[in-house]
Amino acid sequence: MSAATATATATAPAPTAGGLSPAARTAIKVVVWVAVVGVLYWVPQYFTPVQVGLFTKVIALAFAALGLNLLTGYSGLISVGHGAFMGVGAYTTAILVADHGWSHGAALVASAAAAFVLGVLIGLPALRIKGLYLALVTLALATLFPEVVKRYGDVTGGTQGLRVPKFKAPEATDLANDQWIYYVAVVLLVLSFVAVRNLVHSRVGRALIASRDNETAAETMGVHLSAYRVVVFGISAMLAGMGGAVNVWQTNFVDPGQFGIVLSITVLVAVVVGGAATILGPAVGAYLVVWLPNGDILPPAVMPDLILKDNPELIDLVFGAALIALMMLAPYGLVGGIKLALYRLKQRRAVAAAGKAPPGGGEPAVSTA
Amino acid sequence: MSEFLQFFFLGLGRGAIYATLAIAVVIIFRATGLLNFAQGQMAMFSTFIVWGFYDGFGLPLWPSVLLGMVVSFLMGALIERLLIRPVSDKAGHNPLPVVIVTIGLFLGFQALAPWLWGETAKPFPQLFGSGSVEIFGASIDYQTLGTLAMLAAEVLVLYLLFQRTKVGLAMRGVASNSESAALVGVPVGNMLMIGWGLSAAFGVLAGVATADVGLDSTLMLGPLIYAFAAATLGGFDSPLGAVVGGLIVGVVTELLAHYVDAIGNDLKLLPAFLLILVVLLVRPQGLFGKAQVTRV
Amino acid sequence: MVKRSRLTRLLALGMAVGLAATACGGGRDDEESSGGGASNGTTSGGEQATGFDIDTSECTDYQPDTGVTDTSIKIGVSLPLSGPYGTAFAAISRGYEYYINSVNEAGGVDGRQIEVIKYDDVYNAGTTKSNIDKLVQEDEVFATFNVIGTPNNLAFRDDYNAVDSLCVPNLFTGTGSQLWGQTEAYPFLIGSIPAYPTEAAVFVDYLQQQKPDATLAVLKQNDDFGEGYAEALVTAIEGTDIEIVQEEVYNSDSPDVTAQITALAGSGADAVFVGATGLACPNALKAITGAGWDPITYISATCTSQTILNLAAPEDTTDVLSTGYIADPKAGCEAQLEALDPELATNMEDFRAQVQANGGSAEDASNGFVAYGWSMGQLLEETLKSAPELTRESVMEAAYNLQDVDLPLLLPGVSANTNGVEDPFVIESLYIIKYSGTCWETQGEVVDVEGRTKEYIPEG
Amino acid sequence: MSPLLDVRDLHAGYGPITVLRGIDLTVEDGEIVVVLGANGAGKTTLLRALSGMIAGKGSATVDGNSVLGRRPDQIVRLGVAHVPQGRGTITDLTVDENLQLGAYARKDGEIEADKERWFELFPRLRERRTQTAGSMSGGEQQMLAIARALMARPRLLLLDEPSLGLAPLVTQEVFRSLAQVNAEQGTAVLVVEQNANLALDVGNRGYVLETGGIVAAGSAQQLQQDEAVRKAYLGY
Repeated sequence: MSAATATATATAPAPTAGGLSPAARTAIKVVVWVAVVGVLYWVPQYFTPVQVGLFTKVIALAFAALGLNLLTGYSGLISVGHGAFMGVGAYTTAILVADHGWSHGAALVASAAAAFVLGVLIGLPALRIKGLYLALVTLALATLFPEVVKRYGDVTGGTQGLRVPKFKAPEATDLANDQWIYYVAVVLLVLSFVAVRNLVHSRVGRALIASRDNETAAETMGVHLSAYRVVVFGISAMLAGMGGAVNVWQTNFVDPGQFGIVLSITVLVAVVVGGAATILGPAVGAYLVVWLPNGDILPPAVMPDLILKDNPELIDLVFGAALIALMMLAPYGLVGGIKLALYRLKQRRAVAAAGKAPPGGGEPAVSTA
Repeated sequence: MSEFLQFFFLGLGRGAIYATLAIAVVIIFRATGLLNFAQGQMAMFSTFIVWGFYDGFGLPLWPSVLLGMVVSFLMGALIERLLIRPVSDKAGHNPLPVVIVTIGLFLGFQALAPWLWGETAKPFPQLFGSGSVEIFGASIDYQTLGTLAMLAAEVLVLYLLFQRTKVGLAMRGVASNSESAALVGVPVGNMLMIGWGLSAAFGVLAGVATADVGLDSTLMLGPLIYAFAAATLGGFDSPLGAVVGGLIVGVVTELLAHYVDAIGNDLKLLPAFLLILVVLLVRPQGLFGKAQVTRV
Repeated sequence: MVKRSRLTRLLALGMAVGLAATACGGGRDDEESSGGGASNGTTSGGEQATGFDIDTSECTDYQPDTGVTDTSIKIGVSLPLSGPYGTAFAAISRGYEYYINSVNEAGGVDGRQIEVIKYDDVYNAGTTKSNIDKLVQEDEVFATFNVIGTPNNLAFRDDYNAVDSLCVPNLFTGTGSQLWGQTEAYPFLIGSIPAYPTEAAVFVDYLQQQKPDATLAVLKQNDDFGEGYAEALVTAIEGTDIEIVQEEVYNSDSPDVTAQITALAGSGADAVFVGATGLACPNALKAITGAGWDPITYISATCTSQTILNLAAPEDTTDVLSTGYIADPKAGCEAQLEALDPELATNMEDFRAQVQANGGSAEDASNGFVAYGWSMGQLLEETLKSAPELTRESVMEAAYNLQDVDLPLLLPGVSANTNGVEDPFVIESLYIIKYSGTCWETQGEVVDVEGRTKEYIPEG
Repeated sequence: MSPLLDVRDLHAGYGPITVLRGIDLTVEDGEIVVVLGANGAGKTTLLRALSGMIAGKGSATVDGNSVLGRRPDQIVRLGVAHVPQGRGTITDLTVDENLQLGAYARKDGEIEADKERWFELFPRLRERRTQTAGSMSGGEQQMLAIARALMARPRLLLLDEPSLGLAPLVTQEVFRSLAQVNAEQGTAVLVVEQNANLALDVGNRGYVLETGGIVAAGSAQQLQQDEAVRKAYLGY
């Protein structure tokens, strides 16, 4: 209802940060960006190769989560099948590199393209139906994908999988393989983040957000909107496909078991945990989803360890309960929750500052006669 | 001919199972407009509850099933009240948080069942006994015939409930327009609880009809997608549609698996997937449903 | 840093990829021509290994004794502990943990405690790879052990087990793929259970005795395991009058295989080979009865667990055949063991008592998975003990030079024997076993195909 | 005698946004009261707060029972029926079922008789008895919404912009029917309207709502004659 609309507006990227001069705001932005880039640069210098490998897994998942967020967060279309798009990307890279001698770079482009095409096909029903129903198509796709891989074992390696040559660091870079892969992946990811951010803030993005929040808006936009949605579905799948390729760089091995329904759920969970419809949410979510089960460095997973020590099979119960709890306490995810808290704080300050004047948003104030 | 008929009957048997689960999917959809991704795992869990009465307390099979339905009704109602509603109230018209909750339920039940009842599969009895009848040289087993009869009874009961009782009318009212229903005095929350409860209770029938393959936590992982395909074909809000959809999905997938090598038994899921895709693309309201799916 | 030979590397990769891509694995082993068909690995009696010598010169950054101290040996495990496949496999790890517990309490291996570090991989090969990375590089385990699943082992063997890898032992994998015989390329990996082709060959052998011109129907799971059986059967019937008349496939998450069995029954074959796992096994048996079909029925060794057979009625399971190499710990079947070999019955009693003494339940003490895990623990202990020194190279040489290692729960006449490239397969003696409806009974004598498994591996 | 509906210092809004800032208002038994106001003045918010669809602060009682903090279905049982803006008929149900559902909170046996009564008042509904509400015209749906609300036998009917989207002739018919119901049944009516003329014609008293507060109140005649009100809401 209206309350929900209000909060949804709040979680959309806030155009202004409260109470600061434009110059100060720019300064803060610059500092934040420098810090982010610095941390991303520093990671493979500091961490061990195994840990850098896990960070690369985070990046692979973050690609898919970024793509899914474009779909689910901003367009209101739910996909439970992004694991399959990752799989298509992964297998495209694996087959081209392992069996056809392609370079990893060229294969990445092919992976993105293949996932895009499949995404458009799967997204076609989005022309006519509401978001929830797409979940069905994508769920079925996620379940079907490993079976198709198994069936065409001549090409895919079947259940025995396919070993893929390493993505080697060029000699000139003087980097170890794990560092090289990490840096390539992280640069691509940052570029993709910027691209998605621009897309969301474009006319198309605004149309999608409006249609998510308001059915009337959706109806008035009609045909254009449907076309946008299908294309966005394709882009979303494409990002997942790139994530799949990055995943191959890290594991050097594909098999159908890696791309089952569990992966799809993991991507969805990453989006929601981080915060749907926030720019940084998917990355945060991907980080948590990868690191929590490996929680021996930040953040320490003390709780699950206590419960799960004797009953490791209960991890899904803990995980499921945590998801439900998160939806109850912070349905907009961690990043979304923080943004919402900041927004409320700002509003409270604005109300306090302006006395009884109505705060922005909500029903427009009518001047007295 | 008799071979064709034989596989047609086998398809009916599979389809009957899909239909029982599809009915549970449809009940929640009717009551709340929601797709419950944990539907299969809830049915699995409920079947373990039936197993508890049957094996643990040594009760006869059918009373165990009925008790299982009662317990599952309460379980479904409580899930709605305690886990779904707090989230859906906050989420407004955004379905994502509730979808995530159902995924959480999926994972939770999957882990809980083997923890409570042990990791080994249980030998669950055939609900309608073993044996079969010959028809034109093909055999159809009691389990299939019994499940079909049970489905007919389910559809009749649901028809009477929704069309002939005050609660049913109120549930339909809430499903169509919960705000207006509240404004004429319908306690909307109670109706949602009843919807989840009913769905969980009918899910028991899906579980016990399937469980003669051996009861473990994977019981409904296979049927769930087919059940969704059945519900899609039937139109999401019609129990009769779910049954017809389930039977069509069952028969079509089995016949294709047997007669078309390109599909085969390992890619049975392919026709189900294509069915969902095509139905949503061409006729989103399915065979029996109302057009509400199409609101973009 | 060691500069790796590019050529060898490419060869190894090409091999792995080629094998995987043809999806029939095995085959075209370069060393096949070296024969070994006639040779029997149990000849030499000396303690010093002569047959197999691992060359570590191509290893990357070879660390001979990481994970070994004067008081401990670290062993790493990755296996499914959660998720739909997790619970059954967890029993295997309980089995070797009970055993290792008892070893440690008795003072360990030459005064060293065996420390097992175990991670859950949910049966996901990508996760297995990450787990092994972590185990080797961060936990610094000496060796990995009994990793479950064929793709799961394939995911990391090039990085850790190949001649030009980090050269970390991967001992006694928990899968029966014939790929675990490529000793030259992967000297740091060794399997454990009889390879699927061995099993298939022993069955065909038996069938030939019973009905030389039998027609055979095959049900297989749609993965490397089912495919492995199917292809091995084709190889095994070559030169016989047995004919495969029909083959049906099923998907592991749809255990209702009535349709497939109905189709197979339609062929009217004399015998049926059920290459299945989990719930598909009892359902296949039920469907065979239901179809009014009465073939000679063989179920793969993966189906022989009592908890699985209990799901079908006695009339479905009676007289069903399989192969066995390890005693079934099912309570109530002691008489069969006693009749076969009184010592085995005593060993079984001992096993039960020790499992329970080490924290296992009565259920665990009669669980076949636990018994297998327990035996793997013993095999690990034997291997570590028999290695002249605790280096990775030496332990692998020991693993590839097992001489009649008689684990207490193995059936009479079955023992662990290996001999490097000649004979890389650990257990190659099997009994045909028949189910009475309640217990497994061995049929005839042990079929010893020691050193011959490679013959049954189909050509790529 | 205390008024049927007694609202004092009512505040309400959506989330962090407050719309109503201290409303005082009464409706006596059997009265028709009109609330005038522009778009966004808070009219709909007022009705939604009274029927329990949003939370409110302050006090609002029906027959001495507070409605604040109660759920909509509980408030219906206090004798309040709300016809929401945009009619809010249950489009998937038939006319007959809509009316049947309207009597949900009742336990007596006169439901069929009541249906007959409203079919008398709105004969077109009888013709379309078995049609789904969604298939009817806007005017018919408005009649159905009112009839359905009346099926609850309310003592107070809350009407939100009944004229919205209706042709003038239909609007007239709707208001005539309202007056008739009021006269025959003694049902009190609180109607919020932008189209004030017709409403004030049938109303006894009225309030003017601006930016969340009452700025004027009086009898229907007084308001119709007030220059400011006339300019702002009556358009002459």
